[in-house]
Amino acid sequence: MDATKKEHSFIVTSSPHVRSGETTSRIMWTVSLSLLPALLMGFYFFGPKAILVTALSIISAVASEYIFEKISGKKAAISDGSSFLTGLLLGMNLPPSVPFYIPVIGSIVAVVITKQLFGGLGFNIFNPALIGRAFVLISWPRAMTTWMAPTAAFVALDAKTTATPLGILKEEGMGHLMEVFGSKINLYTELLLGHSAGSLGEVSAIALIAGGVFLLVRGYITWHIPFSFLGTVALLAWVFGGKAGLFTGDPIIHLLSGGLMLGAFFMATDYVTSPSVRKGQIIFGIGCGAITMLIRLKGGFPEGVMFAILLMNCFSPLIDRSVTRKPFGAIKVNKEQKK
Amino acid sequence: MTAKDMISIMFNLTVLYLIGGLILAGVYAKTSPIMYQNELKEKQEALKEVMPRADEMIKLGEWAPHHKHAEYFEGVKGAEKLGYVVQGFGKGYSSYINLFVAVDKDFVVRNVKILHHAETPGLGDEIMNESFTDQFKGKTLDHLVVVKRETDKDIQAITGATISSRAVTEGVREGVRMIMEKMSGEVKE
Amino acid sequence: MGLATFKGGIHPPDKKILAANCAIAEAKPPKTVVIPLSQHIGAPCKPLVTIGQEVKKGELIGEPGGFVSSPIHSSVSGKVVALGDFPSATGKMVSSIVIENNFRDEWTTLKDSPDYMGLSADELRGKIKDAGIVGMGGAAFPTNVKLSPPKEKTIDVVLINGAECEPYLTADYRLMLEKPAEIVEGLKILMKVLGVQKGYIGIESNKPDAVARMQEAVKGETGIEVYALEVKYPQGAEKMLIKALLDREVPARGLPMDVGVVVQNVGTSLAVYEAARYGKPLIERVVTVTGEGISTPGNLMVRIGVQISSLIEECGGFKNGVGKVISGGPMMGFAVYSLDVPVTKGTSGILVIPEKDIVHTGDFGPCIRCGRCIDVCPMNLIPSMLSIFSEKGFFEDAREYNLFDCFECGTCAYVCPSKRPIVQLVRLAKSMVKP
Amino acid sequence: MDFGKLFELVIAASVINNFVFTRFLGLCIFFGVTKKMDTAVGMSITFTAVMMISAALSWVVFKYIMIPLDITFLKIIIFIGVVAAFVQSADTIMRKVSPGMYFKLGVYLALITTNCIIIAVPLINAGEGYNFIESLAFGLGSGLGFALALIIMASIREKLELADVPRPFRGLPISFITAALIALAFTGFSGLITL
Amino acid sequence: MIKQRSNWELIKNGIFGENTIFRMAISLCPSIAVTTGIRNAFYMGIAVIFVQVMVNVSVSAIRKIIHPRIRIPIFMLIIAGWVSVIDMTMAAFARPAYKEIGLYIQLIVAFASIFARAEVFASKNKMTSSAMDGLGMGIGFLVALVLIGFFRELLGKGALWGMPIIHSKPMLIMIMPTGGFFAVGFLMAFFNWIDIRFFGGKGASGV
Ligand SMILES: Cc1cc2nc3c(=O)[nH]c(=O)nc-3n(C[C@H](O)[C@H](O)[C@H](O)COP(=O)(O)O)c2cc1C
Ligand SMILES: Cc1cc2nc3c(=O)[nH]c(=O)nc-3n(C[C@H](O)[C@H](O)[C@H](O)COP(=O)(O)O)c2cc1C
Ligand SMILES: Cc1cc2nc3c(=O)[nH]c(=O)nc-3n(C[C@H](O)[C@H](O)[C@H](O)COP(=O)(O)O)c2cc1C
Ligand SMILES: Cc1cc2nc3c(=O)[nH]c(=O)nc-3n(C[C@H](O)[C@H](O)[C@H](O)CO)c2cc1C
Ligand code: SF4
Ligand code: SF4
Ligand code: SF4
Ligand code: SF4
Ligand code: FES
Repeated sequence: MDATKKEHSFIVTSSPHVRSGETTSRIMWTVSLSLLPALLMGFYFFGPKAILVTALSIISAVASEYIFEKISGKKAAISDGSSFLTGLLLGMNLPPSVPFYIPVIGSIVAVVITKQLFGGLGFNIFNPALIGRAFVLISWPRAMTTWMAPTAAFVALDAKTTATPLGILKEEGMGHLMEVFGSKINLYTELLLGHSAGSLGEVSAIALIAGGVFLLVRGYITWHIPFSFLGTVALLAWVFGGKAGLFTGDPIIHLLSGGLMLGAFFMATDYVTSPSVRKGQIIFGIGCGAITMLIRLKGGFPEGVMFAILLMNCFSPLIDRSVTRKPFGAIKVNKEQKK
Repeated sequence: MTAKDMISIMFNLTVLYLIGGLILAGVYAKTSPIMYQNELKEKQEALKEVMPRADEMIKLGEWAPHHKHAEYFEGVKGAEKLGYVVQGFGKGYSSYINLFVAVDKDFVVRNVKILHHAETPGLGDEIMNESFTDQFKGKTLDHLVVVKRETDKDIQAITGATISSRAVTEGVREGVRMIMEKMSGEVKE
Repeated sequence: MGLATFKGGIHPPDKKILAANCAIAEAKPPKTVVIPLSQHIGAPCKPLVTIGQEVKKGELIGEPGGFVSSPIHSSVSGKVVALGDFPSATGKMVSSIVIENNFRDEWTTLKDSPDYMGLSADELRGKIKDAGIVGMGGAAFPTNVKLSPPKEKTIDVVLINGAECEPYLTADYRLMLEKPAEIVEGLKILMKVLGVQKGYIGIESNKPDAVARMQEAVKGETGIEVYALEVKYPQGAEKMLIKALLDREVPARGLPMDVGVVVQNVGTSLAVYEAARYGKPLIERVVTVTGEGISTPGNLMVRIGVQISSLIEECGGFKNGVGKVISGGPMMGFAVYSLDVPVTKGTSGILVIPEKDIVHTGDFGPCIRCGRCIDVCPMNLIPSMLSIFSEKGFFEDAREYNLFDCFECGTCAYVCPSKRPIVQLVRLAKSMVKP
Repeated sequence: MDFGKLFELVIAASVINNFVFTRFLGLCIFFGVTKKMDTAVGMSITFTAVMMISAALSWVVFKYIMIPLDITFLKIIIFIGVVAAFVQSADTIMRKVSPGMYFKLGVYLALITTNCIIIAVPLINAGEGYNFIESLAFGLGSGLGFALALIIMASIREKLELADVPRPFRGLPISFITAALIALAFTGFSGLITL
Repeated sequence: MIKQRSNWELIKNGIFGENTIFRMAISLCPSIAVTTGIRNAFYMGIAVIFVQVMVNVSVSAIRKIIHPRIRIPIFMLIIAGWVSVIDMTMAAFARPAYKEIGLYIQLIVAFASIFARAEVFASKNKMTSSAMDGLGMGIGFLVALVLIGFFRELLGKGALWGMPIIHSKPMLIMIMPTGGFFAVGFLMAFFNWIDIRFFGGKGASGV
C-alpha cells in the first residue's frame, strides 16, 4: 500500500469540509462594538470617572482570566473576547462614582468565581457580569446606591449626588419625579438621551436600543428574549404601575429607565446563561420581565433587572431540560406505535 | 416477642424516663426563673433608659400596631406624671422594628430606643446609632416625617437605608398619635 | 406562494459556477481500474473472476452477496491482474478487483429491448437488478430493493431528486441539461415498476435552465411534474425533499416508503433507463471534478474503478497548494488520504480545496450555546447537546436527545462559531451506543 | 386571618425566607440528594407532604397537650417524638398500602428525621404563635420552598456534570459556591414581604 | 470503628479524619447559620461538644441493658433530652448569644452526626472511649465553625469576637447567606487541595 507514500499528504478530517465565517471571538467583539454608543454617552455625561471605572473593570477582568488560565494550566483564551465583554458590561453596570476597588473585585468575582470555577466559557450557570455587580452591591450597598448627577461634558468633577429616576419613583412617587424633570415629555427625552442618574452604561436608552437593533439585524441575538422581556415589563407596568388603580401605570417610564434596555438586549441574551431553545427563551424573557416588575413595584430595591436575570439564570438549566423539541417526523412515529 | 422482652422494655423505658425526667425537671426548675428574670430585667432597663428620671413605670394598657402585641406605660416620679412610654412597631426593610418612644406630657418626643430589629448590618442597622435616634428628640407629631435631604425640622433618612429610617419614624409617629388620642381624652386640663 | 422547502437549513456559497458550464466529457480510457466489490449499502459481492482471466466491458465480475446487495460489472475490457484489499474513499480497505485495460472496448452482448415499456414490472425490476444499479445520490442503496417494497407499503409517488444541494457539484445539473428525455423515460420506468401514477422531479431554483429543460421534456407526459425548490442545503436530503414537495414527514428512523414515496437521484433514473432500454449495466457515471484547487474543473463521464489520480491529471492537476481532496460534496463527502481511491457508483464529485481555504477544526472551542445549530438542524434536533454529551462521554444522554435521528448532514457544524466537529462527535456517539 | 395574609405567608416561607438560601436549614439533604434530578424530585414530594402533616400534628400537640400541661419546655423532645413517630408510621403504612410508591419514595422518609427543617418548622410555628391554618400554610410554604431549591439545584448540578470544574472544587465545594450564587440571586426578593 | 484506638487517636479522628463538616459533610446548617461571628460559632460548638459527649456516654452506659427493639427511639429520646438541657442552660446563662442562635441550638436534636456517633460508636464501645470519640467529634465541629466564623466576621465586619480589627469598609456580603456558602465552599476546596497536593488523596470531600 504505497498510497501513504504519495508525494502529496492531504488533510483528512470529517465532514463538513466548509464552515461559515462566524467565530466566537467575532461574536464577542461585535457585541462589544454594539455597546460603544451607550458607553460613549455614559462617558459624555459622567466624565473621566466613568472612563476610569470602565477601564479598571475591563483590565482586571481580562487580567484575572489570563492569570487563572495560566495557573490552572488551561490554554489561555482571552483573545475570544468574552472576558473583555464581561468586564465591559460590568463597568457599564456600575455607578460612575464608585471607589476603585469595586470594579476590580467585581471583575475578579465575575471572571474567576462565576465563570472559571464553573468550567470556563460556555459552562457558567450565572451571568458573570451580573454576579460581579450583585456581589459588590451587597458588599458595599452604600457606595453602590449613591448616584452622581449627570454633568454634561468634562467640567464639574465635584459631582453632586442625586437619586435615580426609579429611586425617586419608588421613594417619593410620580409627583416628585415630575417636579424634578418638569414635564413628562421632558422626562422621556432625558431618559432616552441618558441625562439622568444611574449606572454609567445604562442611562442612554436610545443608544442601547440602537446597539440592540444592530445585534438583532445582524442575527447575533434573536427577538425572543428581549421582546418577551420588554413586553412583559410594559404590560405589568401599565396594569399595576399606577397609584390610581389598575391600568393607570406609565409603561414608558419603566421601559426607558433603569438597566432594562441594557439588561434586555445585552445581558439576558447571554447565550451561555439563557436557554438555547427558542421556546425556552420566551419563557425566560417573560420570567425576567415579571420578576423585574415585582421587585420594582413591591420589592426592597428600586431596580430589579439584575436580580431578575440572575434568578432566571437559576432556572435556565431547568427550562433547557424541560423544553425539548420533537424531531422531524416524531409524531408520525407515535401514531405508528399506537397502531 | 416474649414476656421477658416486654418486661425489659418496660424496665428500660421507666428507668430512662425517670432519670431523664429528673434531669430535665431539675434543669428547668433551675433555669426557668432566671430566664423569666432576664426578660423582665431587660424590659425594665429599656424603660429606664428612655425615661431615666422616672422612678416607676405604670403599665397603662396594650395596643396592636401591625397586629403585633405592644404595651404602653406612664412614667411617674413620686406624685409627678413625667409622661408616657409607648412600644411601637415599624415595617422595615427585612423585619419589623420594635421600639420604645418616650413623650412628655405635651407629647413632645423625648427619647427613642430600638428594642429589636433584623435590618441589614452596616446599613439598615444604623438606625441604632444615636446620630439617627437623637433626631427625634424634641420633635412633635407633625414633624415626624422622613425627608432625604439635609434638615433640622424633620427626620433625615440614612442614605441607603431610607426604608429602615421610614420604618422607625412611622413606628414612633403611630405610637405618639395613639397615646395622644388615648390621653387627650382624659388628660385634658 | 414561495418555493417549496422545509424548516431549517443553510445557504453556503454554492460554488457551482466553477464547473456548471462544462458539458459532460468522456474521460479518457484508464490504463487500469480498481473496482471495489462493495460500492453499495448492504452485503459485498462475491468475485466471479480469477487473476489472469480476460473480461469484456460490461461483463459480470461480482455477484450479489445477499438480498440488499447489487452485482458488479467490468467497466473496461481487459485482463484481471489483481484481487485484494485497496483503499476506498471512506478510508477503509475494501476487497477489489483490478483490471488492466486493453483499450479494445469490446462489450459483452447486451440484451436491448426497444419496447421496454411493454415489459412487465418484474422483468424491468430484473433488468435493473442485473444492471447493478444503486442510488447515485449518496448512500448508494441498491435500487431494485427500493423498487420492491413490502406488500403492506403502498407507494404512490416517485420523486426524482435533482436538488443537488451540495455546493460545487454539478453532475446532476449537467445530466438534466443534456439528457432530459432519458431521465424522464427512467422516471416512467420507475413509475411502471412501482405501479405508480405520479412522478415528480424536484430541482433547486438556482438551476433555472435545468428546470426549463425538464419541463420541456415532461410536456405531454401524464402524471409527471417538475418543481423548483428553494435553494437551501440539505434540500436534496430525501426527507426534506419529500417534506418540500409532498408535505409528508417521513417518520423518524423511517424510510420514504413509509409515506408512500420512493426517491431516486437523476443519475439513478438515467441509469435505470439505459438498463431497461439497452440492458446496459452501471459501469460509468458523471463525476464533477472541481474546487479552487483544480486547474480546469469539469464534469466527466467516468468508468467505475478509475482512480482519482488520473481524473485530477485529466483536469490539469492541482493548483495553489492542495489541502484536501474530497470524494463527494463539501458537506457530506469524505476527505481521502490517497489518490489511489477509485470512483464508485456513489461518487458524485471530486473536490479539491486549497490549503489556504481549509478551516482548521483541530482545536475547536467550547460550545457557547448560541443556538445557531438548533435553528438550522433540518431534523429539529439539539446538536449542541449531542456534541457536548458525546465530547464528555455521556453517550446514553446523547441518545435521549434523539442521536439516531441525525443523518449527519453537517448543517449544524457549518454554522457553529466555535467550529465544533459536531458530525464527528455524533458519529462517535452513534458508534458507542445501540439505537 | 384574611386570605391575602395566608398567601403572603406561603410566598414568604417558600421564596423570600427560603429555608435553604436564607435560613440555611436542611442543607445536608439539600446537598445530599441533588446529584440527580429524580432523587431531588422524589425528595421534594415526600418532603412537602411530611412537612405539612407534621406541622399540623405538632401544632395540635402543642396547643392541646403541652400548653395545658405547661410542659412547653419539653417541646424539643416532644416534637422530635411526634415527627419520628409520624414518619415511622408513614413508612409502615406506605409499605403496606402502596409498595410501588414506597419503593419510589420510602428511602427519603428514612433520611427525613435527620433533617433539621422537619423539626425547625414545629419549633418556629410554636415560637411565632401561629394558629392552625397559619401553621399549615407555613408548613406548605416551607415544603414548596425546599422543593424549589432541590429542583433548581439538581438541574444545575446535572449541567455541571459536563463542565470541567477545577479539581479541588469538584463535588461539594462547587455545589456550595453554586448555592452561594443562588442565594445571591435570591437576595433580590429581600424586602419584598416583611413578616 | 471496631478496632480499638487510643483516646488521642479518637480525638484526632474527630478533628481531622472524620471532621463532621469538611469531610463527612453532615450537620451543615449551623456551619452557615451560626458562623456570622466566632462568638456564636464558639457557643454553638460548645453546645455540640456537650451534647455529643453526654449522648455518647449515656448511650454507652446503657448499651448493655437496652433492648434492641427500642434502640432507635431511646437514642432519640436521649439526644433530645440533652439538647433540652443545654438549650435551657444557655437560654438562662448565655442570653445574648442565645437570642441569635437559639433555634439552631434546639436543632442539634436533628443533627445526623450526633445520632450517627451514638449508633455507630457509642453503642459498641465502653464509656471512656465513647466520651473521647464524642469529644473529638465535638471539637472537630467547633474548630470548623470557628474557622468559618473567623473568615466571615473578619471580612464581613472587620472584627473578631465583636472587637473591631480592620477599619476599612468591610464586605457586608460575607455575613450574608451568600458569604456563608462561599466561606464553606472555599474552605472545603482548600482542604481538598491540601489533600490532593500533599496526601495524594482524591479530594472530592463528602458527597
Ligand atoms: C444588600 C442590601 C441590603 C439593604 N438593606 C437595607 C436595609 O436594611 N434598610 C434599608 O432601608 N435599605 C436597605 N437597602 C437599600 C434599599 O434597597 C434601597 O435601595 C434604599 O433603601 C433606598 O434608599 P436611598 O434612596 O437612600 O438609597 C439595602 C440594599 C442592599 C443592596
Ligand atoms: C439500512 C437501509 C435500509 C434501507 N431500506 C430501504 C427499503 O427497504 N426501501 C426503500 O425504498 N429504501 C430503503 N433504503 C434507502 C433509503 O430510503 C435511502 O434512499 C438510501 O439510504 C439513500 O439515502 P440517502 O442517499 O439520503 O442517504 C434503505 C437505506 C438504508 C440505509
Ligand atoms: C444531507 C443530504 C443531502 C442530500 N442531497 C441530495 C441531493 O442534493 N441530490 C440527490 O440526488 N440526493 C441527495 N441526497 C440523497 C437523497 O437523500 C436520497 O438518498 C437519494 O436522492 C435517493 O436516490 P438514490 O437512491 O437514487 O440515490 C442527500 C442526502 C442527504 C443525507
Ligand atoms: C449576546 C451576548 C451577550 C452577552 N452578555 C453577557 C453578559 O451579560 N455578561 C457577561 O458576563 N458576559 C456576556 N457575554 C459574554 C459571554 O457570553 C459570557 O461571558 C459567558 O457567560 C462566559 O461564559 C455575552 C455574549 C453575547 C454573545
Ligand atoms: S450530497 Fe451530493 S448527492 Fe447528496 S444531496 Fe448533496 S449533492 Fe446531492
Ligand atoms: S449516518 Fe445515519 S442517516 Fe446517514 S446513512 Fe448512516 S444511519 Fe443513515
Ligand atoms: S448533522 Fe445531524 S444534528 Fe447536525 S444538522 Fe444535520 S441532522 Fe441536525
Ligand atoms: S452552534 Fe456551536 S456553539 Fe452554537 S450552540 Fe451549536 S454547538 Fe454550541
Ligand atoms: S444540619 Fe443537616 S439538615 Fe440541617
